Amino acid sequence: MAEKTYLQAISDGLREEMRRDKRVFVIGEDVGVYGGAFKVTLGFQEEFGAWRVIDAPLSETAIVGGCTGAAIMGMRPVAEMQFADFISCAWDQLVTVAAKQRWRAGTPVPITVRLPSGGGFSGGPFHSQNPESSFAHIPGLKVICPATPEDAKGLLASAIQDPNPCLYFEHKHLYRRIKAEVPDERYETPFGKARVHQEGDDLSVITWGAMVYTAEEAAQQLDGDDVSVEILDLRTLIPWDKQAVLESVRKTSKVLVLHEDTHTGGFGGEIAATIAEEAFEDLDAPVKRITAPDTPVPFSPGLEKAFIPQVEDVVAGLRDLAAY
Amino acid sequence: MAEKTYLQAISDGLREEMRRDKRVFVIGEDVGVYGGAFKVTLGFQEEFGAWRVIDAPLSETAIVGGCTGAAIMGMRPVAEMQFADFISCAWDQLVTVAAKQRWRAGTPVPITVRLPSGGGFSGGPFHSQNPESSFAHIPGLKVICPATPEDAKGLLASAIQDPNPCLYFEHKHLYRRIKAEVPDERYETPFGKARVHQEGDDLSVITWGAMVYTAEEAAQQLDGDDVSVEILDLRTLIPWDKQAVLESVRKTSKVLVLHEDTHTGGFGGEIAATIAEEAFEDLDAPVKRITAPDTPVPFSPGLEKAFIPQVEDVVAGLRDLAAY
Amino acid sequence: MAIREAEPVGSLREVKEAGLDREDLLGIYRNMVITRGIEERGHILYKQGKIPGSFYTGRGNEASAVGVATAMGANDVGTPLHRDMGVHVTRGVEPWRIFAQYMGRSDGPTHGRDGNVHMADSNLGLLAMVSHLPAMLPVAVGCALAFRIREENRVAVGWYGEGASARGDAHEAMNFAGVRQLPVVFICDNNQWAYSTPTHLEYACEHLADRAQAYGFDGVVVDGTDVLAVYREAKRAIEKARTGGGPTLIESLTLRMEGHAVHDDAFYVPKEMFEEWAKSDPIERYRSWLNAHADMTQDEEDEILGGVKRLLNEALARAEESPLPDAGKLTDGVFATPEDLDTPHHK
Amino acid sequence: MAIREAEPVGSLREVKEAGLDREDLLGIYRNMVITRGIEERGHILYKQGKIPGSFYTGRGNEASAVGVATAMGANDVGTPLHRDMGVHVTRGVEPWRIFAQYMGRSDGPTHGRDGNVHMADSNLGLLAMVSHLPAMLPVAVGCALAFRIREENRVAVGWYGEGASARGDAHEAMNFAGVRQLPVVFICDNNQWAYSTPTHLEYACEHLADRAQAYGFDGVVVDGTDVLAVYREAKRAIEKARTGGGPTLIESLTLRMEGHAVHDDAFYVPKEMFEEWAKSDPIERYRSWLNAHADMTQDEEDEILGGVKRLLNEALARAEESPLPDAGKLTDGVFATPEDLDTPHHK
Ligand SMILES: Cc1ncc(C[n+]2csc(CCOP(=O)(O)OP(=O)(O)O)c2C)c(N)n1
Ligand SMILES: Cc1ncc(C[n+]2csc(CCOP(=O)(O)OP(=O)(O)O)c2C)c(N)n1
Ligand SMILES: [Mg+2]
Ligand SMILES: [Mg+2]
Repeated sequence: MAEKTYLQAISDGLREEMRRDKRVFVIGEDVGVYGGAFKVTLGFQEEFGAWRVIDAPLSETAIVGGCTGAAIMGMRPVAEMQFADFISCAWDQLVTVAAKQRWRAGTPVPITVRLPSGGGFSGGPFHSQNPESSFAHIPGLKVICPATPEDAKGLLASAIQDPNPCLYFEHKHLYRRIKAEVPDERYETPFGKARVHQEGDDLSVITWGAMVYTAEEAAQQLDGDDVSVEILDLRTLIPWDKQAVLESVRKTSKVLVLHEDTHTGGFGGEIAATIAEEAFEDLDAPVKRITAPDTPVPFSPGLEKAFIPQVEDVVAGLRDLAAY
Repeated sequence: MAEKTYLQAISDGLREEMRRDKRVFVIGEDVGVYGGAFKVTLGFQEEFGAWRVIDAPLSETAIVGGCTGAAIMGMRPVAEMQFADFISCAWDQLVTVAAKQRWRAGTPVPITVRLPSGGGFSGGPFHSQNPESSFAHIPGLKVICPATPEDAKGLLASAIQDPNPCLYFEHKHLYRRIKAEVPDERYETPFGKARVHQEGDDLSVITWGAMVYTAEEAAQQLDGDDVSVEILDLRTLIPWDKQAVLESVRKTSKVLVLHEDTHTGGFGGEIAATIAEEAFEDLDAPVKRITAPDTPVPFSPGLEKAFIPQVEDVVAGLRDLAAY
Repeated sequence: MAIREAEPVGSLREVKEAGLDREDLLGIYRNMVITRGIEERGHILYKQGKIPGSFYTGRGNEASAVGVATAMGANDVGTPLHRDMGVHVTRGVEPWRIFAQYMGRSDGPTHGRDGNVHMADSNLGLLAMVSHLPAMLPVAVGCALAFRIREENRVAVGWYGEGASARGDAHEAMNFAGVRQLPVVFICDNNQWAYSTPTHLEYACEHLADRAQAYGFDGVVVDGTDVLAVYREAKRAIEKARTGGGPTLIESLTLRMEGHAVHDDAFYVPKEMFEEWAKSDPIERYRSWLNAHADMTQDEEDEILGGVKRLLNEALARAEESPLPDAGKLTDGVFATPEDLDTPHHK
Repeated sequence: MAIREAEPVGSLREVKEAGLDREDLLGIYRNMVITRGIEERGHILYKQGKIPGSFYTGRGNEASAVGVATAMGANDVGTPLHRDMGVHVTRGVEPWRIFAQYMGRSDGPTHGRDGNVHMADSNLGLLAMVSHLPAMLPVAVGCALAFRIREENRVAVGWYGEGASARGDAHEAMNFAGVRQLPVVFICDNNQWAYSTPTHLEYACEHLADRAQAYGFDGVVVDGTDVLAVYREAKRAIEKARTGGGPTLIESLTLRMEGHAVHDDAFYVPKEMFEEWAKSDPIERYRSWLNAHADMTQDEEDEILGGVKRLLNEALARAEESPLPDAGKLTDGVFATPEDLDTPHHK
């Protein structure tokens, strides 16, 4: 075990997959000599050559469509979007071709798309988005949102080996800020299994990605309140671990769904609706959602702070719930 | 007042807007000489000329992006997608440019995109989709889903005059099947006001588009059960009439959310979650959702029937609710 | 980087040079006849109400589709479209499965999940098209990328229509293929109409093959009603790609001889245009050529036509026996399992 | 439809023919100096920690941006990008508002909602860029479409980089513009790098201007460090478009003289390349020309430089006084109201 940043865990995990499986290749803008905008693939081209670490033209559709073709021919492509925001330029390839090909035509499309996502550094409306909810609505796509270095590595290995199109959202705000022990050996972290980030009895927070840490800080601030908060990190949205969520709700009877993406139509709605439908009788309070408001992501730091759910917002939400 | 099909109401409404407002023009594939795949613009090019009824190349991005530019220059473009499914090819223009331009840069983008959507005629995975939920999640876009000929005309007029990007989903299964009185004069049907399709006291169905009629038939089959069903037709998803929904729930205490789009991450989740959060104490039963399953839309009639919510599915759902 | 207008094929010798013996020539004829036969029968099925949804044919495009498919190697792959039934036929998809596909039965390649020519047998090296045009071009380029990475001598063939040439996917695919000189051949089926839209509203250069220059590879325009010329050009391009020569764009000129789909009477196509192109019906044209240059006898022809008739009769009967898909399995297979990877490509 | 490589501008006479008098010439110089000054000061602000997020400059592109903007008419519109600060300056955006934008203050054109050059003053005929490249090209074409429908004598100018040329949006925009011969001019700022990616990994034709042929209009390559040559070519193209002659694609060749953004030291750019291009620094080059051909005196030059210095000092001070945006208003204006349509265009 070694302590690694979230970023290093992704980078090491990817390198390991490339070493053990010749079918894996990386393609994206500036992933070669430059090592990618966030340096995840730094040194990869030297090790694996220019045909396994491919500098693509500025062509998200060609990148994702190209990965789809290569995957159908037996490769295990890993595409890097320079920022998750730019995946909008490959939306059609993902929802029309990759997502539906297995179901329609029996052809699996084992691709992984790495998506540096999330805000917190004044990236503005086009370098800060969390578009996971949009994809979670499309049958046939898997949606992965690791929060810890350990999961970042294990979920990436699973994504690459999974026979389906996997959207791997790596949160930029965690890249260098989050550091933790990561097993040295190779392992795969299974999809659809939530992680109990912190156990508790009185309130449940269901969340993923960077918000796991916001929830943790908020829970710490409630220490004096004599309420114990359970934090469930979903880890993957598709599939999502409904069982674990319902179990936590059954235990605490009060639940907060928290995400960094915008409110209306965000995946929090799906979770809250499912809880309301399937754990109705276990609830002692309305299912609360805390999310970003329905605006683009703002640039100016004060605005961005008002946009991204903050520790104090979560504290207030938890107190409301506790008092209900 | 004259009886018109849903299709005729759209066509007449559009022609009327073009007659009264020189800024309105139509652009799309085969909208000119051919009059559009569904003949909505039949005869328009003769009346308005080739520069107000523009046959576009097979270029959804150029169509939507072009409309955005023209709108910023003061026009009121109405784009036709040949099928709603193909809007995936203009996703980026809508979510990146049109949706965010007003908030970011103060520039309104008054465009209307007409989207023949929905299944029921073996159109298969690419000619039957209901992609409204995907857009409802993007701040800055309005989402319109008329169910009646009267609303089809009035909501189209509102969309064209609205200073925002409006996605106007016209359900193909209603085109010629639904006929009703439509006022002769021009009128605008406001956004964000649900329509009580049928009043009732015991159960609420919240729905839109073609499912309004499925709900109606289901309610009729419950006549012998001595339960009265209220059917709320949302008419627009963004903005959606939360007030009307909460009022109906307050009255009936039992609610079914019904849509033709797929389940996970569908807009029904947003509605159900909101009800669960804001009308928690008024509920006597879990908020039930009936939707398509999480698959692409199948081609073969028997499969399609299993995919699109049927009257008997809704009947069963309502009976479950009533019995809760 | 020259745009070439390909000569018609004149002689048997020329064809032999391009690698076809007499048996191949008769096989091509048979495949063209089967192709048209499937679509004609499909049309009847449609009128009988046995085909749900809409119905498309590729009448006029038989030479183009069969010609290209004949030039492909066994391990090459392709992404044919809605006018390219001849590709499926030539690669060996059994006609009864196509009828089953048309009728939404469980023995169609998509098992009733998709309709029309939205299908492919991946074991025969074909990838099922999506409606969104030309979204399969980047995918074809991706296949070529895999071949290039693995240094295999295989080629990918990607089809698109002249209408679909306007979309960004065509550009991104060709640009990337050109930059990396990938083993891919682009076939533009230019049938002069995109639904009701004529070419001058779709593009403003003379030939779409001209665009190859913009991407750094060769372009060629070929008469798409001349199956042997199509074959020859496709063969050249495919072998060039196979030997590291990079992509080629082949523009195959035809006329769509029917409406866009069965509901469309093509009123917008000038009558004279149909009359003119009817004179070079691909099957008739090739039949004459076979008579003149390959001494195809009446007996041989009868045998082919009779054989095709029997084949299609049997195919229809067998397809009608194919069960409707089980609605209980609707939600199966949205996601692939590791076992699904048990295909020739994923070994 | 010829691709032309534009000659450099030699003489004052030539420039007069292109419509510039001596005052204009000095104004161009001033605008170029302001442009660079804004970005240099921005860089300092960034190092001081006063600019959140990232920071981009267009060093090396001042001639290209100012040259094109100078050729535009008052009623023309444009969609400049992240290397085109000179366009904003030339169209008259006050520098203090740009500094306010950089610092996320409420007096920036986007009021702190967006950063960097993601801004525009629509009253000056500019449309705010989005990051997604080159998504503003179809929008520029749409502006031209509006002008064509209303039969106005206005022209739209759309910018993109040579890297962004690979994306489908560029293709769809140009194809549509060519088919309809719309009054739009495409400016390709070819600065030879897309972030770290060199041109041969972005496209495989010789000049991107060659692609104009594929779309049925003219292309021209111009030395983007020669402000007068850029001006002359832009003027020709804009007036051609204005008079119904259709689009032109101008490829303006420069070198991006700094990293992609402030965090990037451009280690991947060969040193010699920087050295070579430093010799034709657009501002230096133009200053020499003004000295040689327009007899710019030292006094005149000092006045310009001094004036710019004062302007920017004041601008900085004023920008720093601009308040931070009110977080309470974050959710305002996601949707436009009818009052928002009270703009010159929506009358
Ligand atoms: C992206 C997209 N937009 C619209 C359509 C609807 N559509 C189906 S075929 C067609 C015309 C295609 O023309 P072309 O590419 O020339 O092919 P052809 O049908 O003539 O063979 C259109 C517009 C589509 N399939 N895909
Ligand atoms: C669609 C899209 N993908 C990726 C990016 C990230 N990105 C920002 S600038 C850039 C390079 C652009 O190169 P070029 O078009 O040559 O413009 P330059 O920056 O050199 O002026 C990239 C890849 C983007 N802005 N848009
Ligand atoms: Mg065609
Ligand atoms: Mg560049």
